[in-house]
Amino acid sequence: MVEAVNIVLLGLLVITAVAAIRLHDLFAVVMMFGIYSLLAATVFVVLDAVDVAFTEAAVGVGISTILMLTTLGLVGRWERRPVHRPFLPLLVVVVTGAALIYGTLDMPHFGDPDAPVHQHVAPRYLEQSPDEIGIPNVVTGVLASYRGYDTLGELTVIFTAGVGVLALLGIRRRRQDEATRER
Amino acid sequence: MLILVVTVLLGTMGLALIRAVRGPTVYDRILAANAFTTKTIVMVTTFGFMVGEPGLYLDIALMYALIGFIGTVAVLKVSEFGNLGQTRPELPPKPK
Amino acid sequence: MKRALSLFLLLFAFWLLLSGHYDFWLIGLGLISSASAVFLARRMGIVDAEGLPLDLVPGLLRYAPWLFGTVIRANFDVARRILHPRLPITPMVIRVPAEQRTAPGRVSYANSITLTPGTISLEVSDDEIEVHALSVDAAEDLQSGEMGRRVVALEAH
Amino acid sequence: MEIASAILLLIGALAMLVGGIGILRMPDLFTRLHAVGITDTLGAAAILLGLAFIAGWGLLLVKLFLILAVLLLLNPTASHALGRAAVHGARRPWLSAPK
Repeated sequence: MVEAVNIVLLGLLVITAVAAIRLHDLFAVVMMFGIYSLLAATVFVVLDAVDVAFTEAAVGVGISTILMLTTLGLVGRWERRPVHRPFLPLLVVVVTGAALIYGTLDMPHFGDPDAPVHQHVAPRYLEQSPDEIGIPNVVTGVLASYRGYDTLGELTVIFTAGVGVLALLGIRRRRQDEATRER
Repeated sequence: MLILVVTVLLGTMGLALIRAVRGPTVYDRILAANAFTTKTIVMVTTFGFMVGEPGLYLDIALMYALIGFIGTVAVLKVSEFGNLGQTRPELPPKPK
Repeated sequence: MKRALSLFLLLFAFWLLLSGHYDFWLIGLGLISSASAVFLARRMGIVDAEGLPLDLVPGLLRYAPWLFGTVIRANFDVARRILHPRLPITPMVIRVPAEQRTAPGRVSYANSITLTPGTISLEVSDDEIEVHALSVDAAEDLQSGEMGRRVVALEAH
Repeated sequence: MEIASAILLLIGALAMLVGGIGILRMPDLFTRLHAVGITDTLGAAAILLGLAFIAGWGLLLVKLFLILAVLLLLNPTASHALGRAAVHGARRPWLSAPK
């Protein structure tokens, strides 16, 4: 039953993606992306990756929607006609995708308990982290303590990216304020 | 029973998605996305009960409800004012 | 100050509910985050009769069951219209007077109208609400004014 | 208890289905909003109440009611905002001929 739910969700995901590509009203595309994120988050939920689902929902449905909408305020609502035909990029993408799929054939089977990932540090995190750190959620414990410096670095990157995005999105406002003052 | 409910909910998510794909106006798509969010919330909750671990899934459903609403209102604000309020004049300060 | 305190208690109760872990350290963090949320809300000036309509709560206990019954009846009516092969709908836009004195009261009225399938509030002004009704019956139900009277009573408490 | 839960779940599922059909069948945006109203009120409420019967007393029950309360408070607000934005975006509702 869980597999069936997954298949249906993935089917809906494909429909949403195709619809998002075919639409030319970028505003509607943002709506489709909202649905897409929600579906992706639900797929993560069904796969038991609850923390990823939280992140996907918060970032995908919440923040990206708002950022994309603010961008639309800057660039306008309608898609421009592409200048050249996208056959070469399509070829590159298809070849890369095929290579990646070929690469997954060597990976351990999905959910395999003997996979290397589940042999090395994961058991220790699962067994020891409540005693060693005292944070009820294992994922939070790993992110905030065992890999604390990693997380700090990630936060720096995200903060810098956020500053950059805000700087880009803020340009228009200052100009308009000046324009109204001059008028 | 729970399986039936999850199946029906997946089906109606599909119906809402059809409306989102067909449009025709952008408001219809927003409406479809909104209905889709509601159905996803209920589906996730029911799914949690179906696999016998409702606690986790309820938290997620609750967060979907809150975030989906923020998303919808942000979208509507843009569709009405053209942006998220950057270029609107300052409101007068509230009297204390 | 009373509102700030009740907001703090509400937020902290919500935090406890979602946390599910009750040791000293985590509860302390919850207290700190609720307190800072209340502090920020006070600085933004949104802890007032509109941001936290506590005055409506006692009346709500009497209003909610009635609203619930009305909503269920309206649901079955709209469901019948949707499933009917000829789709017997007569959409119309009407205006109903909003006699509520306060903004939270008017918002409750407009939200109750929207919550009832068959009627949707489109525009709320100071003394009127513009409503889109799905059928003549739904419009007449609303124009009988019972819901409006009950929301006025909700405010009076 | 089980029977009550099953009945509520069934009603909720049917309401969701009817709402979904309504979203497809209705002729314009505003009439579709009414169909969404069904899924948001009766559909969600009946299913969540049906689950509440399964959950029994405890934290789960409180959270279920919290989700229900959030849905019932926020969805009409979103519907109203949508209708209002559509009117301001110069979408005139499709009206029936006066009798």
